[in-house]
Amino acid sequence: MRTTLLAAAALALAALINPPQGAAADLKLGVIAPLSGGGTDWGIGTQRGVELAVDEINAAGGLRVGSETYRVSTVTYDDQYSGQGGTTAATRLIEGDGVKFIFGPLGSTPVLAAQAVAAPGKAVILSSGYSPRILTPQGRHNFRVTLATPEFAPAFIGWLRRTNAQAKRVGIISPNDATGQSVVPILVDAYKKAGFEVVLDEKVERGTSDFTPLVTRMIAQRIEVIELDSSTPGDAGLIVKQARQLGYRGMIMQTGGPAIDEVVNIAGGLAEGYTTMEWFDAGSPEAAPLVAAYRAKYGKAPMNAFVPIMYNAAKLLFEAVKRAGSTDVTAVSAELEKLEGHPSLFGAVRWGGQERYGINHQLMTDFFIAQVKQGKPTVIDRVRP
Amino acid sequence: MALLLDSDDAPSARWRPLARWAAWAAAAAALLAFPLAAGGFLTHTATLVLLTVIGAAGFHLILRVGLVSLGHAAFAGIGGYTSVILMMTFGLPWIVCFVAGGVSAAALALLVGPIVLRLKGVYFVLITFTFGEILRLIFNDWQSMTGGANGISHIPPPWPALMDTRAYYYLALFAAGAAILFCARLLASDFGRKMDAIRESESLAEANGIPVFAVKVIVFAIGCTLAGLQGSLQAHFIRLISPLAYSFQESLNFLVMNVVGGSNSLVGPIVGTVFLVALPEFLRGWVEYQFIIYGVILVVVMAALPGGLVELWQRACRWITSLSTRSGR
Amino acid sequence: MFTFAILSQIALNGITLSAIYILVALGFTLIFGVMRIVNFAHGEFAMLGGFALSFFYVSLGLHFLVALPIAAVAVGAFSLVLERVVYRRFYQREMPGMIASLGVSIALMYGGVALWGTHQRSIPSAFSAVYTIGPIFVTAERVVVIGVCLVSLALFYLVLRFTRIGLAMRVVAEDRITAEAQGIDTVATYRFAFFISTAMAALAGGLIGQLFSLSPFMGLMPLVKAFIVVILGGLGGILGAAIGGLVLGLGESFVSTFYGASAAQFISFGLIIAILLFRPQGLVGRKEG
Amino acid sequence: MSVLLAVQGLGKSFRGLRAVNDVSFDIREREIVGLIGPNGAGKTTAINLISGAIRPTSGVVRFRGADVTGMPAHRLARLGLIRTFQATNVYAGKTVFENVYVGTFSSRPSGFWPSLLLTAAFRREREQTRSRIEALLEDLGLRDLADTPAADLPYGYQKMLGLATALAGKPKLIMLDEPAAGLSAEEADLISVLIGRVRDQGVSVLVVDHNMRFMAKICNRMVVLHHGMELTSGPTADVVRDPRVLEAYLGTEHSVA
Repeated sequence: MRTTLLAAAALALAALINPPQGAAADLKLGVIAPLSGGGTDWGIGTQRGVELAVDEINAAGGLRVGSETYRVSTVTYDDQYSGQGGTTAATRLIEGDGVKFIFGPLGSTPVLAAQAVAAPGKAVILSSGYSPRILTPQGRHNFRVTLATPEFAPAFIGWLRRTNAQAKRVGIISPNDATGQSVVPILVDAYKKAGFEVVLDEKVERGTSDFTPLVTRMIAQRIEVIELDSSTPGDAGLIVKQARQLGYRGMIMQTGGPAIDEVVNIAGGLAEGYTTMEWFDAGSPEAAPLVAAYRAKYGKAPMNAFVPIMYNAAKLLFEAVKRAGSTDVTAVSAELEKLEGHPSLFGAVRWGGQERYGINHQLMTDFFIAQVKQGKPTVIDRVRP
Repeated sequence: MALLLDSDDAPSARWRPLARWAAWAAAAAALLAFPLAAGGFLTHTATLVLLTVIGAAGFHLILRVGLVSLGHAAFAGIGGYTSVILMMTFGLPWIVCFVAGGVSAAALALLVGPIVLRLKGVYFVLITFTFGEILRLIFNDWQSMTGGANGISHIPPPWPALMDTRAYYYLALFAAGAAILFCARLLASDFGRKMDAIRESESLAEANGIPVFAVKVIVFAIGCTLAGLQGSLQAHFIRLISPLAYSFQESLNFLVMNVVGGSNSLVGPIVGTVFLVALPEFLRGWVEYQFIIYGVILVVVMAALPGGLVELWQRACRWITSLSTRSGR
Repeated sequence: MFTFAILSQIALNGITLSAIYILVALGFTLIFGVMRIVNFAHGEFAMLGGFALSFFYVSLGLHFLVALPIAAVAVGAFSLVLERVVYRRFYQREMPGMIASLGVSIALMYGGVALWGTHQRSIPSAFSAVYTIGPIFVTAERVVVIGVCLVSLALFYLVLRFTRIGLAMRVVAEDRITAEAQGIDTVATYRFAFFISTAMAALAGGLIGQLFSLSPFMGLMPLVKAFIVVILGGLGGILGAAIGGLVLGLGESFVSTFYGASAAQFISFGLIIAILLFRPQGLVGRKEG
Repeated sequence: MSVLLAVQGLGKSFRGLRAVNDVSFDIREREIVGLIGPNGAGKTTAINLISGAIRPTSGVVRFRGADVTGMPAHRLARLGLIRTFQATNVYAGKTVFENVYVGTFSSRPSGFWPSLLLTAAFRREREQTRSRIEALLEDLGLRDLADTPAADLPYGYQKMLGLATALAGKPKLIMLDEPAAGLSAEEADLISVLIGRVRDQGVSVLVVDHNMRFMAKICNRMVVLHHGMELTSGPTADVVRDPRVLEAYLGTEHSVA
């Protein structure tokens, strides 16, 4: 009986062999994003951003490459925000679906895992994790399409220095996860360079919901700036609410995000003055067509920052494929590098990162400083890293 | 093979030896030929299944003395981290690291086992849960050694040829086969009978001269060793190790595999693992309902099918036999 | 750091937490004591309580103090369906019951995801006032939380001590066989105990939603706390749950304020292991058998 | 007849409550000794203390001349002291044959590897064990039920099987905790005959039971416990006529009613 069961199991698996790959005129793009668990909203944003760009190019008749016109489609897999999930999803896209271009993942661990699968040269990966290890001189096909902490922290904290000349004592609250652990040293460094003193640096386990002990501690240490780093939107909202309830009067900053809508939702009136960065100003005139397309396709669901970021990344990729005249991974990577100055949703393309990572694969974009004013998120400044 | 699985009560008497050998040969051939027929992704998945089976079999052994360890995944973590750190920091050859992965898990189990095994039932579940979480916190917070929450990436394969998924499949197949044969032999031996006696009644087993505590410690150590070996093989396959993969949810997965497959025989965890990995494939497009279905399956199995899918199969066989004898008349 | 102001603030925070922990743990320990089931889905009933409160309070616009008990009763009533379909099959069978309740937990959690999505949401503050008593900040929210917990604990005690069904629950928990022999309707007793247990969890869930936030995954926290409380206090005891809850709430508040959240976590886990090994009956419990 | 088991000053207290207090008695070879007393007198506790299930707070237990006080039950079983329980005496999921097979472990070499590797010596030894089990089952009239799961047996047969399992361990002394409880008079008689035969084969027996008729028939001597203390002991005929014994039993009967 054991034997028959084993044989049956093996046959069942064999029966799952993937269907034949699509016709030549079909270009499949891969998306890896968290679609279950905590990061789901960001994952859906990533997926939708790519889909909007794909709809747009298909509506225009498809992607012309050399003599051929491709119809573009997407395949999305859930990475559950984990390393193993990243490996499985990337293997599946590359080996199973024959995908050569991948958008996401957006957590540091799954990005590193997906890059390991794609090496050497099996796919271009346009990801958005915060870890500094995502960009290396060897990773010729890895690009980061969001600003990460090393890029925006100095500029954001510089802005804080300019606008708050007296503040000195900083307390950092960060999640004790992959992102928090990689980012905090960078933040501490940036605060020190700007002349602040980092008095407390607290790591919080996932699932914590009572932050009053931490905040009590911050108040007792006469902290003037509470920095929320990469705390999830929900946690950020709770910390803001509990801090204000305990009579904290200083600044609350989040060098990371985006979370402002959730913070207002959770903390209500107590969110006043919470300051964070936005990758994108959805109220600007350039954003209007994208917002309209989003509303048309997805209705009233909130549009988070990953939608414009990944929409923009997909459009950059299409341009590079067009210029390369092929879907060859190496050729497309080379053309992506040469897009410097090309107009995009975020202004003219700027690649950076040479000094920090040894490779110019970091997409540099201006970002916005947003603050809750009279209960509403308001963009108050624009900063260039 | 027949010799390896020798046991007094094997229901195999019905089978003609030839047919039995043929079935074994067919199964072996199917498993060996699998990567040739299947694509890269399926081979990748099959490799993961084979590796998971090793840990699930370890969990099964512990379950067979009536204990549920929610720290099982953490022991896989011990094996994985030990192996990876020895290889990447100290440059030791893989086979040494692999053995060290198993030995470290065994050593920790022998250290902790005599303490935690003083507890039974629900209390054992709680203490292993707590112990597993402490290990996970250590993996997460000891950044200089374990790379913290980011873990360690770019782990080299055991040797360069195993960079290829198909090659790794055969390593996994060999390892899983060896582990399963070992467990099958163990359970069929006198030691296995002692384990079963303990699960049925500890005090009676003790009165019948079975050193209950010692048997439990040994079983716990063997089960954890298998977890450690799985952890090592898996880390070098995924080429990335991070604490998230060793949380108590992963231990729960081992439990679900055993319960769904069947907790009364070694076939259970094998079937359960295949089922749990294959299920999402059948539920594609239902991703958001997948876990709801898991939960319902768990309840249904516990309520109506305590022997798991294996029991379902046995019942089906019996039903077919009864049908054919009836129609034969 | 160890000033009077801070210590009293910590005590206040700790008591709020304790109140919630006790509410959760009492129901958890009641189900174990009466039916011998470790209910892994206990936290999910708290989660359902949070969303039910959100429905009655936010969507229907009922007064908070009206919506809260209605939500708890609604969840309790819903749980009776699960009691009938699932739990009843597993009474007095510890291991199978635990695994089945795990299934219920997973199904409810992801049922919540399918219905409400994964993002954290909040229940707007019903009481936004903040009082300052000397150097301490007291929010009306927390006063209400403590008040609701005290009232429901008192009710629970009265029911258990002075009603027929309360007596029945105590007798069944003590010795089921004798209880049956003496003609106690165990099925009705189980059903009532189950209802009380899940309703208390739902109440706690509502308070957690008000104080903190709501999400389908929020059930894990109350479950883990319930575990710790009953280990501290001994599984199956009422007084134990109260003392365990106080120790955990105050201890957590104190340690994480002075030594950080990670330290609090390590210490509470270490404490559990020590207690399980040296006093498995809990700090106040009696030895079994 | 030499002394097989010597119990001296045995005592156990739970949280200051003395369940067993200063109990002493001997069991000689080929002797059936009854341990009697009203409910709560500490009979089962005494068996638990002697068999190593719980550790005594005071006193000494000597078995075959060696001090075995507090020795774990499985080691005592290997020395030849095997007990049965009031309730669970069979492995419900195993067949009759398998139950008895488990019983043989305490009388066989316990090596881990020979069985795992199925050495020739192990197989030979197992073959002998198998014949021995078949003979035992034959002897007890359980032969035809060898492949029946223990859970499917009628209650009387389960009691019998428990006894068979204990005997398979080749005990020198067997301690039976209420072997006749819940049996019909006819079944009890069967068990008493069996116990007699066991004694005739050279095994000593310590029996605990409420059924005085049953006890009086089989026991050579009796030890009476009351409130954890030894009330009296002596030949069966003397003990059953002792007015203190009668009073102890009746006293509790009244308090129960």
